[in-house]
Amino acid sequence: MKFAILAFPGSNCEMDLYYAIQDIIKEDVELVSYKESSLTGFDAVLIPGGFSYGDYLRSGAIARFSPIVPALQKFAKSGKPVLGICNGFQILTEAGLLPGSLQKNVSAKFICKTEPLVVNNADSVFSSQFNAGQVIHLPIAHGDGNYYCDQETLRDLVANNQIVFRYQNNPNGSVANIAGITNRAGNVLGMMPHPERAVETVLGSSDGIGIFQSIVNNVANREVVAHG
Amino acid sequence: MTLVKVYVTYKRSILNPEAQAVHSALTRLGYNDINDVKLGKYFELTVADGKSKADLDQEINEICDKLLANYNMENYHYEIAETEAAQ
Amino acid sequence: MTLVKVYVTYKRSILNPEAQAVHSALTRLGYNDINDVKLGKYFELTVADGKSKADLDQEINEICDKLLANYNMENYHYEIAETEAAQ
Amino acid sequence: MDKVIEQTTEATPEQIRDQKLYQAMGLTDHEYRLIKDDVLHRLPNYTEVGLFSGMWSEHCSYKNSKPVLKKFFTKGKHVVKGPGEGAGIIDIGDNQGVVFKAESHNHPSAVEPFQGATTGVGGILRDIFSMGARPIASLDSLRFSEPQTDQDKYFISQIVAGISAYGNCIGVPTVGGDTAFDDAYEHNPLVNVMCVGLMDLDKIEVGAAAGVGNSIVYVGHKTGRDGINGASFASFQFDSEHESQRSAVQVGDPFEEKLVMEACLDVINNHAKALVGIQDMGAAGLVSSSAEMGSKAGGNGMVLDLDLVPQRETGMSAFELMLSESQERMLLCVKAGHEAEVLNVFADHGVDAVVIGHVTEGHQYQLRHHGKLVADVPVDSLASQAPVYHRESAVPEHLKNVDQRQFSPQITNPTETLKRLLAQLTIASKESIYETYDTQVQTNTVVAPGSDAAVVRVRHYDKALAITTDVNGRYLYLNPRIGGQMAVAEAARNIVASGGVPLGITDCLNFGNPEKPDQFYELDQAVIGMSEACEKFEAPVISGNVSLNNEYDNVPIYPTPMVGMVGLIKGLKHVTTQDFKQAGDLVYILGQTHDDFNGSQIQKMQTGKISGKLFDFDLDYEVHIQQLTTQAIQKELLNSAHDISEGGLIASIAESTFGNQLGVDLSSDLTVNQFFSETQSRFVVSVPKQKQAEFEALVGENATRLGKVVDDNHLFVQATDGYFDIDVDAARDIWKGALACRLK
Ligand SMILES: Nc1ncnc2c1ncn2[C@@H]1O[C@H](COP(=O)(O)OP(=O)(O)O)[C@@H](O)[C@H]1O
Ligand SMILES: [Mg+2]
Repeated sequence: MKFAILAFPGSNCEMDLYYAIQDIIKEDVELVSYKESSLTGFDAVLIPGGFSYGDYLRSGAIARFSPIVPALQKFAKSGKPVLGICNGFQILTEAGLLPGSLQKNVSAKFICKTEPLVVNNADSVFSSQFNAGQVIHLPIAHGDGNYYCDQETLRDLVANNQIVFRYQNNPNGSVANIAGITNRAGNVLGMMPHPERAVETVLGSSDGIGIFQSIVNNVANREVVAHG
Repeated sequence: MTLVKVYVTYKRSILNPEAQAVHSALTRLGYNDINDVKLGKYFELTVADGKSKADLDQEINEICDKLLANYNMENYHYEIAETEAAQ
Repeated sequence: MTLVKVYVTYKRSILNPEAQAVHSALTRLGYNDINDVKLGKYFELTVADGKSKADLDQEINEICDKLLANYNMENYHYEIAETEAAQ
Repeated sequence: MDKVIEQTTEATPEQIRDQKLYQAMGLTDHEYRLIKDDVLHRLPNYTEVGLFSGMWSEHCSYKNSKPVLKKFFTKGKHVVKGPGEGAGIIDIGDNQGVVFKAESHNHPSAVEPFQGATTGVGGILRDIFSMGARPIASLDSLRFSEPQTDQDKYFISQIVAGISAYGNCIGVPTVGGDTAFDDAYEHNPLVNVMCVGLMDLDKIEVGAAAGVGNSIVYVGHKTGRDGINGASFASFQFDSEHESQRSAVQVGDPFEEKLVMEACLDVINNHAKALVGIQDMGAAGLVSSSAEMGSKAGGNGMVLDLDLVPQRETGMSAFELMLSESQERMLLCVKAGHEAEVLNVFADHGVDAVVIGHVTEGHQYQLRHHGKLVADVPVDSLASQAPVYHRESAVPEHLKNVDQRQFSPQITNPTETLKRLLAQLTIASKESIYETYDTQVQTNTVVAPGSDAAVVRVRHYDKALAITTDVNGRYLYLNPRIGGQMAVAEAARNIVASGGVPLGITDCLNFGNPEKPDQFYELDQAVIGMSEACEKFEAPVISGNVSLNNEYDNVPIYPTPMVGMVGLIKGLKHVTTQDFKQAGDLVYILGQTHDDFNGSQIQKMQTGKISGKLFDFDLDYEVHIQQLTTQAIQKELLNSAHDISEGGLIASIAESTFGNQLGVDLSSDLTVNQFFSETQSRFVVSVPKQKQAEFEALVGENATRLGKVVDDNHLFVQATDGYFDIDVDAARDIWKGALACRLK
């Protein structure tokens, strides 16, 4: 299968993702510039962390007007997996592909450390490698990771099992300890923690592999279904 | 030139950590009569002349909806000053 | 309660990357008639009643000088609304 | 010679001479006379005086420190580029070079902490990528007074926030640093930043502008009136009367820097044939970068048309354009005919780039503005021919008639004293600072802050870099030469404890006023001491930075030459951390312990100051102990290693228990007091039981077994005249909470 990694001006985790997919997951992967307008030929799209457009105004607010975004919206609509990590999550909410928004951490400071997460939904395209209730460890590194949505939206998220990861010790003030959510269809995931930073034990954790591997397995299954 | 002043503020239900930080700093500094602090953004847009009022209103609303404010969390309002105001 | 609206803006010679980013985003979006964007902070302070106008002025100026505005880089001005204004 | 036409709005050359206006720009009478009589043989105009004031400032010319810097040990078989370029380079094999340099931003940060810190980080990053290297790690070395007031706390939090904002945004991990608190830094905090880059050795770039007809290209942010003449400002001292000496604040824009960095690396890597030279615009902005590039090339001149310089503000004068320190700008020399190729690369990255001049025949540095020639000076007179001063040196009063005896701590309850020690801000965990830094972006950070040196692996190779910053100003205050040796030794000890072998150092020489003989003495002696140590460790100085005039109301800071050291770890399996790893491991102290208390944390804690003659230090013994440690690590005999520095043996033992919730049960023939001694040349190590014989055979008499690691989460240490007895959790809470609590 083939992953696309979108790169916006100011993205800074695109190469980390690239190496994670190429060296550890060992699948095809290509960087796709924000200037492009097509995502044909890709099976999954990853939106990396960083500070697109400096995160000026609001995180992700400016990036979502990039030429690639209409193609991303089309890709998401087609049901193929889209994973936005950190700034990628922020871009997805600003682009309206995920509900809610991410505001400043309650501490009003940037936080970088490894956090325990509970896998709340182990049936998603992104988490099928895990068991429900399993605790995994992933690094966070963000200033605006405090997930907010109104009560109604939260009820929907719960009812549709859209909350994939929750923090065990909420580090940033997110409602309902949310660390990662999908859209209603389940094929778009936004998460603040960085799985690509946790794919080698030498760097502290390899729990992130499960997320990428889940995508790979689900894409493979889809193909079997499609061709079978 | 027309000067448009846009105010973007958080919705009432949103706890804004930065405003809270300012509020508690003020309290620590001894300003105990400050009961509440809200913090928002203040834009001054200088717009070329030549648009009707209705067109300008439409443009500003569009700009706010699309970019300047996030409708999940923020409200906005604006004022149009006839001439370019001095700073 | 008295509502005080404080506007903090960058001094003329100070670079404001955030305002620049907003300006170029607007241009990219096709709003070519926006000639300039300034971006500052907008505070609403709710102050307990009971101070004279002069005392209130002094307090607000103090707060701005100490905390809300950075006198190396920013200017501020404020308005005092008599009653608590609705948002 | 072309006629030099004066600017009407500015002071005339005669006014400058008669009213000595050059003094306000930082030039002395002597320097003005040099310019007038020896260099130009006429009166310099306003713009020209400005050029000289910027270029002849200490910051750009090193006029006071050059003779001292000559004393540094700079050679080594792996040195590819030593001091002189943007940054130095060391060969680490596989056609790879490690590039590093440090920079001080003390004065800008004192005026405007957040922006002072951001622009410090931005500046050092440009030094690294202008060499053709990709920045892979940053470190920050901070010195503050003990925070008392809200103002102090705000100041510290703003510095940290500035470093965090810039580094996190641009995507370079801040992997380490050091932070110490002492009232010696009350009016003069130190903000030093170091950056490390990695490059292919066949892609080295130099900051030279050669070849008549080649173009000078301006890249990055537009020029505004920010930090006009900041270089000479940085070289001024502060005092209470001149506190308002403030030029327009420079604002850092990490987003722009990220674009500029990616674009420059693209040009360097993919358009090498088009590029002649590249340099960042740092102190003294456009004049410094262009004149240095011109002078370095040798044999040519340069003409710049200032009307072509991108400008953020209107009506800027030539003086302002040349001396502005607007950030995120670079200067390139591009081969004639290749301009479009290079400009296209920048356009593609969304970065402004324009041709503003070219290399000329002859040796003149000429500026045109509004169609007129506004400056015309020999290019070398600005750069390589700046004056050099050999300052007078005299032993400071405080080093005369010092008490020769060592301080003796008064300890009745060792555990209580340990608790107090762990809460001293200089000893306490710096987690509340470094958890606001992205320490992991680029996914190479093997050891993040919290151990000794940081460790960053070299992707796709079985090797890593160990990186640290260190210096204890207290030791230098008591003895600048020995203290200078110790600063380098401590840095090396951190590298070695992490599994590395020192490659080289960079430095920031933070000192007082060089025109005062007693303060110059400290600078001179410190450099001699550092150099002696560098030679012993075979760790040459490859780059550095000087920050003088760190004094307030005539009181200087402690002499504080920050040492930034990089070491090589050959094989990731040798990466070692300070945390004890498993119960049953044997705990040893490597190196001898003496009654060494003058200048120590315990002396400061118990008496409120430091005093007396600094204790002795033997560099050869230090090297010996470090080599033994390296051998033990390379033979895979150690499960942990932690150097002993501030706070002494007991602090190191306690810190080693914190990471993995393990305790220790130890006893020793040292006194309780000696557990707080700061004798150099020591490590706390833990050795798996089955390696005991091999380890003891290797180290012999040099190590003493203290006991073992236990899993009951309790620290117990028996000394000859008392014992330490505390729950590891309780000790760790004190140590972890102290700084966050004091900054609240
Ligand atoms: N300002 C800082 N920024 C980043 N890391 C820091 C800072 N200050 C201290 N640290 C980290 O905290 C740990 C302990 O620092 P320090 O006490 O200086 O160690 P040592 O005494 O062994 O040199 C190190 O990992 C160091 O990198
Ligand atoms: Mg150490």
